[in-house]
Amino acid sequence: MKLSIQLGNLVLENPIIIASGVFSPDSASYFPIEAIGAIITKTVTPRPREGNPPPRLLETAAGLINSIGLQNVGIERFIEEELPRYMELGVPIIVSISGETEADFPLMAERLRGKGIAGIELNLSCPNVQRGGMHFGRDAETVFRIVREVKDASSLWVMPKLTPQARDIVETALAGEEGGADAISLVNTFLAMAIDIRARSSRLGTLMGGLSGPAIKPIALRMVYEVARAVRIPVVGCGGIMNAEDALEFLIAGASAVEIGTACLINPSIPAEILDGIRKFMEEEGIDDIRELIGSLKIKPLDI
Amino acid sequence: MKLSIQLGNLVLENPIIIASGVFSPDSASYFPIEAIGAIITKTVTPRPREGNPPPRLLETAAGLINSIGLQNVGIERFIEEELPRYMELGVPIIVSISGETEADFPLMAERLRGKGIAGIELNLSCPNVQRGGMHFGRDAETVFRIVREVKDASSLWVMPKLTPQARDIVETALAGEEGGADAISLVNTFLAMAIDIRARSSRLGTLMGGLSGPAIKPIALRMVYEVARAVRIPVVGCGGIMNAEDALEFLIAGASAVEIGTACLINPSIPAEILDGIRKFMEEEGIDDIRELIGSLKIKPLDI
Amino acid sequence: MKGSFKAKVISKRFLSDDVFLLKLREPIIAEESLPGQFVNLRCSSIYEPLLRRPLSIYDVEEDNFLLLIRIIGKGTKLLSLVREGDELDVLGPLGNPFPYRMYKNPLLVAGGIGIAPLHFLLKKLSFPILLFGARSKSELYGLEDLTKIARVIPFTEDGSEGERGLVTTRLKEFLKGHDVIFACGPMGMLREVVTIAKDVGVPSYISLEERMACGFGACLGCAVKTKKGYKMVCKDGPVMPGEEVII
Amino acid sequence: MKGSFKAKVISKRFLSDDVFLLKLREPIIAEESLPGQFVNLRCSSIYEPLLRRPLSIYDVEEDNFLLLIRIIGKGTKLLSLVREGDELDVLGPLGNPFPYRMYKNPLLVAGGIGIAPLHFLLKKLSFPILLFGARSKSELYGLEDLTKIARVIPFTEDGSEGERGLVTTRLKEFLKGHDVIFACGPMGMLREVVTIAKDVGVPSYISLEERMACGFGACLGCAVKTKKGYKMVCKDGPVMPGEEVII
Ligand SMILES: Cc1cc2nc3c(=O)[nH]c(=O)nc-3n(C[C@H](O)[C@H](O)[C@H](O)COP(=O)(O)OP(=O)(O)OC[C@H]3O[C@@H](n4cnc5c(N)ncnc54)[C@H](O)[C@@H]3O)c2cc1C
Ligand SMILES: Cc1cc2nc3c(=O)[nH]c(=O)nc-3n(C[C@H](O)[C@H](O)[C@H](O)COP(=O)(O)OP(=O)(O)OC[C@H]3O[C@@H](n4cnc5c(N)ncnc54)[C@H](O)[C@@H]3O)c2cc1C
Ligand SMILES: Cc1cc2nc3c(=O)[nH]c(=O)nc-3n(C[C@H](O)[C@H](O)[C@H](O)COP(=O)(O)O)c2cc1C
Ligand SMILES: Cc1cc2nc3c(=O)[nH]c(=O)nc-3n(C[C@H](O)[C@H](O)[C@H](O)COP(=O)(O)O)c2cc1C
Ligand code: FES
Ligand code: FES
Repeated sequence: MKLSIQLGNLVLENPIIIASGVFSPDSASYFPIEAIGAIITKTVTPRPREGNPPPRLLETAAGLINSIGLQNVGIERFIEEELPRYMELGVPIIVSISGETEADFPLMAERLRGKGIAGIELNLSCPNVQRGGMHFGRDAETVFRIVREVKDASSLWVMPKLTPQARDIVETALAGEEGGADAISLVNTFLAMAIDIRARSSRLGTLMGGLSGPAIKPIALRMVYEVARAVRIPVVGCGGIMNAEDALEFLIAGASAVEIGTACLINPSIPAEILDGIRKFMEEEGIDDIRELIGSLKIKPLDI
Repeated sequence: MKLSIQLGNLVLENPIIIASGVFSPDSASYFPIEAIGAIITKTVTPRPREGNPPPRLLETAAGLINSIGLQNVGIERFIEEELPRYMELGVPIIVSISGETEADFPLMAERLRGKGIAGIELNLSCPNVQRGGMHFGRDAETVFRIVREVKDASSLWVMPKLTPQARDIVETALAGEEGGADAISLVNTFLAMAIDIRARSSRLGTLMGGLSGPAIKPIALRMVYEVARAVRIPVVGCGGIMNAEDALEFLIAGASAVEIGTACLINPSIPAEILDGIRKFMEEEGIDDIRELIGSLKIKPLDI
Repeated sequence: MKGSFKAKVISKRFLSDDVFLLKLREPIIAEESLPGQFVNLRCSSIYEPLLRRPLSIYDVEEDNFLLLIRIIGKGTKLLSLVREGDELDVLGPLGNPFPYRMYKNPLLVAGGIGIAPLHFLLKKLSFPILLFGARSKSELYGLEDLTKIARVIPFTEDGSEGERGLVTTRLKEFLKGHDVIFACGPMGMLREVVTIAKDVGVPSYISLEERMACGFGACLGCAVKTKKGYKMVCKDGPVMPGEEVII
Repeated sequence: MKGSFKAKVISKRFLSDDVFLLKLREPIIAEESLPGQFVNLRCSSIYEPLLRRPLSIYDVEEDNFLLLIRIIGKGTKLLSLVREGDELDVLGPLGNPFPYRMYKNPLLVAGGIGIAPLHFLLKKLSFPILLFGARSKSELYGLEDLTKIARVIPFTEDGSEGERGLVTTRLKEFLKGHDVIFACGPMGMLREVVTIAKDVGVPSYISLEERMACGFGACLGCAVKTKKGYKMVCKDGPVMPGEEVII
């Protein structure tokens, strides 16, 4: 049975990728490393960030709002202290990066050259300090520019991660492709709120946070379908994937691989369970190569 | 205790509005009519529509995807047969309308003049036949034009209902305000998908449907907050409101009233339960006028 | 206002691994229900599952009504875990009953769990005859009790009880002398029933299933195609004339 | 790989209307747990509640471990409904224990349900002394059993048992001769404990709570402010030096 997939020139043993923000080298012992196709690091920024004030988490109906605030040690310490520990795991490591300005992205990409990483994911769901805090991923043009500059600055494999707050998710994906992206991943969390009605204030330490988990799956799946249909580069689907069936839906919708976020927090052995489930499904359906599944959705005439 | 609220020159006895698509005069006996501030009709279109092929419903994690396809008898039969039955209920009736082209909207508004209705809600989450099926509500300019033409065509109270698929929900709301809207309502359902992994086809009769219910609440609440902060006209919040606490969150975020959709399907007596819950909360908090709650969210300095 | 009821669980009895009878106390539902109608039940107080679940009324006993439930997903699984004394939130009775008063000599046809509404119907008829089919004996739910109140002709696909074969194989024969068919069961069976009824020129009424949200005609979600356009299973059905439905 | 365990429910016993003791069988957790550590438990197999719930280890008995749980929301409510023989998905033991081996003469201070980790700690100490406060007698969970294994000085706000007043009112007095405080309870109490400990110049270790997702340091969600920046309650705590935490 062939589970290996290709994302441009990045070949993964299987399509299960750990999404950014739910894994750390310290917690590696909780994860079934051998069942993981690739790991995306927690997003790294140019300078260290202490993160947002608590509470940083809030459970909602079938969802989780987080407001971690990109807490991280900054790219320099990351490269020195954390990256080597990621690299020891023996799994392709994709480093998630984010900047405060557009110029930060290529600079960071340069710093990551020659480190043996599998590639870079661009986290575009963060505020652009130069543009009044608007998220980089809102505008297709900005995404185009960032991707192109990153590709120019390094020969690394690059995958922009789209935000569902994009003005137009398909346009944004196309812009990424045009900028030279090797693959596109989506979605990041949905901007969300929850209010303490007695205190009349946010139930998080910040006003807003990002919604993830099963609640968003049907929307994420639709966006992945739309983007996969529009671009020619591979798409990595993400958003609310909790089990093998969810993962298969994303593959059938057109994703070449999937990222698992929230589900890893609830059950870190889920990557192995999902992979097993996919194997079992392929067996039952007589499918030998997982690539047969990718984009296999049948469209009824009425839908076009 | 004052529960009455104002949406421009439309005064409602209380802020609980039945959202479009979850009520019919035939089913009125299931609803606590006396506890309802206003009822929005199922969306009416210029011509009759038979609706989408089944299955039209799919349950997701804390959500419901529907693909009803605007089944309705068309504006003429609506005015003759259905509207009188709505009017008998003794509750302000807001007629939801939608067209296939921009020009349909003012024409329909004209037909609704002098019928004693409280106003019109513009359902902009439907495909614009002239623009390749793109939803009217995607673009701020289109919304501006439709609202203005409707206002020009009739003196009726008009409230555009924003779609979360808008390129920019705040811009779109501002365009509606500029166009002369008396209030803004949001959100309609989120475009969503679900796939039958064995059949490799949509689990609905159509490719996509609209996601509603508790799953979307945190996103809807954020959008309502953003819009309420930006416009000066009243905002009506909608999306996943299941109980009094949810409704209060929307009011505190800045909504002057709330629309209840999915919750009515699960429990048609919910409008009364929500109203009771709001009353109890106000009592406990020593709030005499519900308007004190509207937009009472406290923002921490860090959030601005 | 027709609100929902809090019905108390009186008893729960398993008829097989995955099918059980639930007896609920609610005098008004017991009083008003007619054969073919259903209730719409919340399976939990949280949002998963979000929607109610439609279930046919299997029987009525004084102030109680009974449901025959097959566990197929998380909602019915949760229902299978209720305990005596628990309260369930029930909306109903909903939908239209079998028009049994309009006919003299109906033939009833049930497939598997489709026996639920027909069981209740049987009890209202004088000399009922029921063709009851299933994959095997264990899926002829409540067969023994049924034979006490009706003439039952069982069919099983594996031959473990009654005749081997589908319930529709000898339907034409059995139809002789009957002026209507009332049927409930899987789609394939219903299709066959309707075709045969049409052939013979006897009216048929079939009880349909479709995913539901409200159950009372508000959401237009439970559409089924008919010769007169889409109809709602919850309000125009679940019992519909076989000739009208396009299935 | 440190996967999660399926722990079998051995017994459930209510100590009050809303507090119960749950005994679960899982030899590895029972073997490895130290006082102050916690487990992260799934309350249902569906997505509501979505996240696990962190609960301190109250005790260990052979292959079993015990949790003292107060029902405050839907997760703990679901846990209160488990039955003997059910299996629960448990991740643990997690977090850092009280550094009780480093000190000779600790004073333990518990508030209400905060007794949970301290109960386990008591059993590891030779001559333990516990100040145990609550609103009233009924919230001094397991008081009787505690007196068998420790010198317990109870405090209640309403005077229904022991001294009337907060557990911290006479803390300074009681501190004499002790070289450390180990405390768990509501935030207000912990703040007071830390202040007094600083005044007297005795180190304190407090067990903190924060909303958690993973419980094993991956999500950076359970941050608490300390003099060294944000620390994670699940990984750097839940037991932390009182002097470091900014609360
Ligand atoms: C009018 C009416 C009367 C009914 N009477 C009975 C009855 O008396 N006894 C009984 O056991 N069942 C009856 N059903 C079917 C019952 O409603 C479903 O089995 C139940 O809703 C399944 O819920 P679940 O949460 O267990 O399964 P889910 O987790 O919702 O679904 C499990 C699988 O079954 C499919 N499914 C769910 N609901 C239906 C449905 N209504 N039709 C077809 N497929 C479905 C889903 O797509 C999914 O694949 C009736 C249905 C209707 C519409
Ligand atoms: C390390 C650690 C150890 C714990 N040990 C125990 C223990 O031994 N026994 C015990 O009964 N409880 C303990 N708790 C608290 C317990 O985790 C919560 O009570 C539980 O998660 C509540 O879940 P719920 O679904 O019942 O409530 P929810 O429905 O999630 O919440 C109900 C209300 O309580 C608030 N809340 C939820 N979780 C917390 C929390 N962790 N801190 C503060 N407020 C919260 C919510 O915001 C909400 O207002 C511990 C917590 C931590 C972090
Ligand atoms: C606690 C938490 C932290 C996250 N941190 C990051 C991050 O640092 N960078 C990023 O690109 N995405 C981050 N995400 C988003 C996830 O990678 C993922 O895109 C999102 O959660 C949707 O997928 P899911 O529903 O499977 O979680 C985070 C998500 C969670 C829940
Ligand atoms: C079954 C169903 C039918 C709907 N039909 C309409 C409609 O005709 N017109 C419209 O504007 N919105 C329609 N909606 C959207 C609701 O009015 C509401 O905006 C949306 O469901 C979000 O709110 P909720 O989460 O409270 O349901 C429909 C929703 C549902 C669930
Ligand atoms: S289920 Fe809503 S109309 Fe039938
Ligand atoms: S709960 Fe995830 S880091 Fe503590």
